[in-house]
Amino acid sequence: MPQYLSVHFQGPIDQLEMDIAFNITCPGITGIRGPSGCGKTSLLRGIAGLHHFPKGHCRLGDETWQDDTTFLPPWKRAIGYVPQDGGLFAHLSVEKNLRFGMSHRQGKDLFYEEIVDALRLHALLKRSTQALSGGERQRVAIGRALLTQPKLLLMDEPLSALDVNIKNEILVYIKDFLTQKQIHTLYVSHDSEELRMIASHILDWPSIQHAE
Amino acid sequence: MPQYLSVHFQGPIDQLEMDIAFNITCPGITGIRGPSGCGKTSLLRGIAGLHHFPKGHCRLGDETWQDDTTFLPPWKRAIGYVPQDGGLFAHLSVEKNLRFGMSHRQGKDLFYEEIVDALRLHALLKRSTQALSGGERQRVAIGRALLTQPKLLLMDEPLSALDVNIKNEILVYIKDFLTQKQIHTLYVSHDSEELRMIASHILDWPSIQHAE
Amino acid sequence: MTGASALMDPNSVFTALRLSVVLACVTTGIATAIGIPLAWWLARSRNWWRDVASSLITLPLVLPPTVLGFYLLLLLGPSGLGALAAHITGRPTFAFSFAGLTIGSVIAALPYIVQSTQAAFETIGFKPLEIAYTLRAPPLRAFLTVALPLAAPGVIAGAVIAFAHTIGEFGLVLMIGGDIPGQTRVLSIMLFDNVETGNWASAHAIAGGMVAFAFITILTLRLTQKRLTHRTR
Amino acid sequence: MTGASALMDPNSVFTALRLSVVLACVTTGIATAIGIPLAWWLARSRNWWRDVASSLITLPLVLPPTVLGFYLLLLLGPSGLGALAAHITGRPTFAFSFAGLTIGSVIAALPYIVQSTQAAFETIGFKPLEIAYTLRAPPLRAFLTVALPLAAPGVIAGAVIAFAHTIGEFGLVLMIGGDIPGQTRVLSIMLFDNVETGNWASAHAIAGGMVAFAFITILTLRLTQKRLTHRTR
Amino acid sequence: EQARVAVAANFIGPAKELIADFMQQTGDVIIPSFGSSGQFMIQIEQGADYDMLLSADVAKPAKLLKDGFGVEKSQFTYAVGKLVLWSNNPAYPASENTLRTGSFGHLALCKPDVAPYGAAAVATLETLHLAQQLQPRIVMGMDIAQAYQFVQSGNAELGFVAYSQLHNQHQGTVWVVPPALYPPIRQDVVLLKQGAQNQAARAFLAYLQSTKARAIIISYGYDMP
Ligand SMILES: Nc1ncnc2c1ncn2[C@@H]1O[C@H](COP(=O)(O)OP(=O)(O)OP(=O)(O)O)[C@@H](O)[C@H]1O
Ligand SMILES: Nc1ncnc2c1ncn2[C@@H]1O[C@H](COP(=O)(O)OP(=O)(O)OP(=O)(O)O)[C@@H](O)[C@H]1O
Ligand SMILES: [Mg+2]
Ligand SMILES: [Mg+2]
Repeated sequence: MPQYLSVHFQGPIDQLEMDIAFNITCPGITGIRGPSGCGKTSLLRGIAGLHHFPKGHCRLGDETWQDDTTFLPPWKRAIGYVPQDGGLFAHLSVEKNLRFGMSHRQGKDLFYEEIVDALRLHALLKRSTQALSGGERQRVAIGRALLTQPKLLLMDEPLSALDVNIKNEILVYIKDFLTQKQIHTLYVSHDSEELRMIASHILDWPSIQHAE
Repeated sequence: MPQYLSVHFQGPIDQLEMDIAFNITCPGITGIRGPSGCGKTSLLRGIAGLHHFPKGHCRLGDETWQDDTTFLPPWKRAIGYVPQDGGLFAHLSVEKNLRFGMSHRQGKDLFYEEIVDALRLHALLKRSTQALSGGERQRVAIGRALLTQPKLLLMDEPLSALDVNIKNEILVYIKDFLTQKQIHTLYVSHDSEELRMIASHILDWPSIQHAE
Repeated sequence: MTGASALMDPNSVFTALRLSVVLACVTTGIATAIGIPLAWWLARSRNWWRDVASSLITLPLVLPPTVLGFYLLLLLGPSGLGALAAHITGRPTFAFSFAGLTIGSVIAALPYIVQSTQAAFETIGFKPLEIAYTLRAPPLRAFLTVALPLAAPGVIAGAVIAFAHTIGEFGLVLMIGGDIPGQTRVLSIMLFDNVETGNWASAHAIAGGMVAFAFITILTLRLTQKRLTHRTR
Repeated sequence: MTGASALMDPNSVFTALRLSVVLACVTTGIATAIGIPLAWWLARSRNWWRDVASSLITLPLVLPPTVLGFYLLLLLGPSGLGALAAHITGRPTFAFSFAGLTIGSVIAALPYIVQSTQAAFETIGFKPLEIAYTLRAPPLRAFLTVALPLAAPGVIAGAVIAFAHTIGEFGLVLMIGGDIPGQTRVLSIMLFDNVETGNWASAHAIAGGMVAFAFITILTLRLTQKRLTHRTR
Repeated sequence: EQARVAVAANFIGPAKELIADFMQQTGDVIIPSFGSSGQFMIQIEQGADYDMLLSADVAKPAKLLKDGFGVEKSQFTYAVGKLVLWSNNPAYPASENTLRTGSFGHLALCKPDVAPYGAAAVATLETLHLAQQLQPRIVMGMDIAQAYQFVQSGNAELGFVAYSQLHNQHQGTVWVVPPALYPPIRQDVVLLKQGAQNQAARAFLAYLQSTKARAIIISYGYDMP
């Protein structure tokens, strides 16, 4: 039986009135694109539980994260989130940032080495996050989210600051990793090429906006 | 007589030893590209006067900003800087951010209206910068830098968070503006398409690295 | 008098020094333990009544220590918590004991910690916490591993003020403590005696010692904090 | 006694209230004006000797107010700045005047402002300033328009503490000021007189008034700060 | 003319009445400052321009004279304090007997090295041979006002305070300690160099010895020499 990610959010963000709904089969990598300021980040924040849209629901498989009576706080949702600005902790080293979301169940450290390698983070591990380059920050943020082994991964323009070569390598690695671990992913990007490479299907913003 | 932007920086950034030199005629729009973490942002910071490379020089036309005996502080250099993360002031509204670098000489307000229009910032003017979307932040940062009417504009991946449509419009506008005002520009980007559209010539990182 | 017996003699400077150090450390510790969650709660939202609460907490600062001391005597004595005290200690008051002294000092030190810490929490904002939540850190863990370390400069500033102030507190301490040698006679009281009686040689020596001790403690605190929260730009 | 004459009578509560308010405002103002640049300078780098300087500035907190008052008397009097005082005022000391009182209060209040403000500057870091520089703001303008507003919560916290503390200061004020009606007899001293004579009705009234006044001031400060630095998340 | 008078804190009440009466009689102005005698000593040595000190003891005016701050022969006793044992707790009536049983929790007094009433209280306990036994129960305030507050607030069952503190209140029980048990608490006044030529100060000094003034002082619970 196929599982679904079913989302419907309705309500205002400041002056902007949002009304979005979609229903997609899991697992898979769903690309999302839309014009600047249309609400992509807000959508991901809603799914992560960082923003509470007053109406709507959010379900992943048989788990309900939000409906009229439920609102699961973010730390109880099995998500990984790569925010648009990386959101690295300024007071922790790169390594401690990476390990922050890892639970200490066995076997996890396996992925740690692998992911550090794939994202080329070895040389950075002891560094403070304050002085990283833009691309380095993004790679740390991706690694940190992958290491939480989420059921649903939310990526908000995660590779926008990387050059083509490393971007392509990482795209391939991530795609394999997500497919293998059956982690469903929402992938926001403005780069069609990038979306074409990683996404199994693409949601264009107008298509998920509710008709008025 | 043609003018030159002549840069030579040598010295360490933490463990990374940098040694870059180039010489380009002004005005024009120079694209810069290179792999993640190679030192593009550091180069721009060096030119802006935010980082002091122990050896080298930096000259624009007949002005010397740095050489063995001189180091002009950033506020005395006629630059505009669009940092990679936008660098908006959290305590000021969008409008106050835009006006921060404007001197109050006459005639400036002309450009203000024009730039606000071109960057589609009208609806945001009264907003706090804390809640802007990624693309909105970038547009404000660009507008703020343009409004200082610099002689040299340093742009660090300024449009990476914008969708193709608005990006192209803005690219065209910026290119016109810079050409007309004869503002020389260093434009860092990972997007070849973008560089092709705006840059009059492109510096690839290896080509500006000094041979050892 | 040998060193050892001087340490045991309840009238000696050493005993007073030990009491001062213990009082300042315990007070700073408790006030920090109470003040941090309080400051957190106050910084979490912008309701006007939180501003009211924050201002109320500051008010003990406004009263001269001897006056605050009198109100605390009423609070700690038979007309206040005395019944509780009788239950615990067999005496109808918390005053004139180290415990009572500590309660009073904590109330006096709390405003410093709360003000400074609340400001630090307000400065760092919500964002780092949200990230911690998405990494499955529940609020307590997010608070301890993210908000608190980021706010460290403000917390330490508050603790330094509270510590230094408690070392030098005298009016309140005398009032609640009753100057009992070996129990509540701290260094500042001894210093006061020497100043009032014009015993300048001792006064300078004690004052010098207090200042030197406080200097070393505060410097250590600051350097530790720097080490802990060290960031290359 | 009519309202107007009560205001003028050097012995009245109103005079003392006025002096307290003026002293607290002037002290907070001067201490903030000195403390902010000092805190800025201290926060700007990580040299160990800045930590030493920062710890040294805190030391006045460690001394009991009367003792600090004594040392300040020495500083202000014939053996210290007295010659200067004689030159300016014709008396051999700055003490026992409103000016002397203000000097003392500022020294006592400075540590609060410096600690809290320094922590705020350390928390916001360099980045916003660098951006201001690239927008052609020279250091002073960058400081005033960027660093200071971003550090506002910490600065306000320091000012609130300094203000409240100065209102309630009594040991220092009595020692340096000498309880001169209409010049240095502030509200806290009047409160002390009433407590000394067991005049509790007046004492409670004055204490209540002080607390109410301070509450209103602090709340106003906080709300103003909120307004000024209001940010939607 | 006007004069500035430093007044020991235990004498605030009578001082206010005396000054009011004096000013009405003479038209001179007396400006009082209240504080502890020790603090006044420090201030006078540091150049405070008080014309006269109404001290709480004999030693400090004497020392000021010796050190050249006072006017020779101007020192005299303006009041003699009366020490009382006071209880605000019916279970422990103030009496020598209660002191001897030692069943109470705390006995309040003020610091003997700082305040004359404290020294008198300690002397009393020594005369009664109770000093050793009651040592653990003694709590000390900075001055008589704090000793009084210890008892008033109920935290101490008994306390040695000044009779003058009780003259207009009728709570609790009082045992006036027989003067034989402690050396007299003489409070001396001294004219300071600053006020040597001040007519108002001199007049006030004379007034302090007048019958009217003595009556006022006695009405506040002091003895006269
Ligand atoms: N907390 C908030 N308060 C007010 N307005 C907000 C808030 N968060 C977002 N907005 C506004 O809502 C709109 C959608 O923002 P959002 O960040 O979701 O856009 P986006 O699709 O991610 O855009 P971009 O591609 O530029 O990142 C924007 O106009 C933004 O300014
Ligand atoms: N202040 C600093 N201290 C230590 N290392 C630094 C500092 N600033 C930059 N670096 C390091 O120097 C290298 C170059 O950084 P820079 O930000 O210039 O790269 P970049 O070319 O802009 O990369 P990107 O395209 O990812 O933004 C990186 O490895 C970075 O981590
Ligand atoms: Mg976005
Ligand atoms: Mg960069």
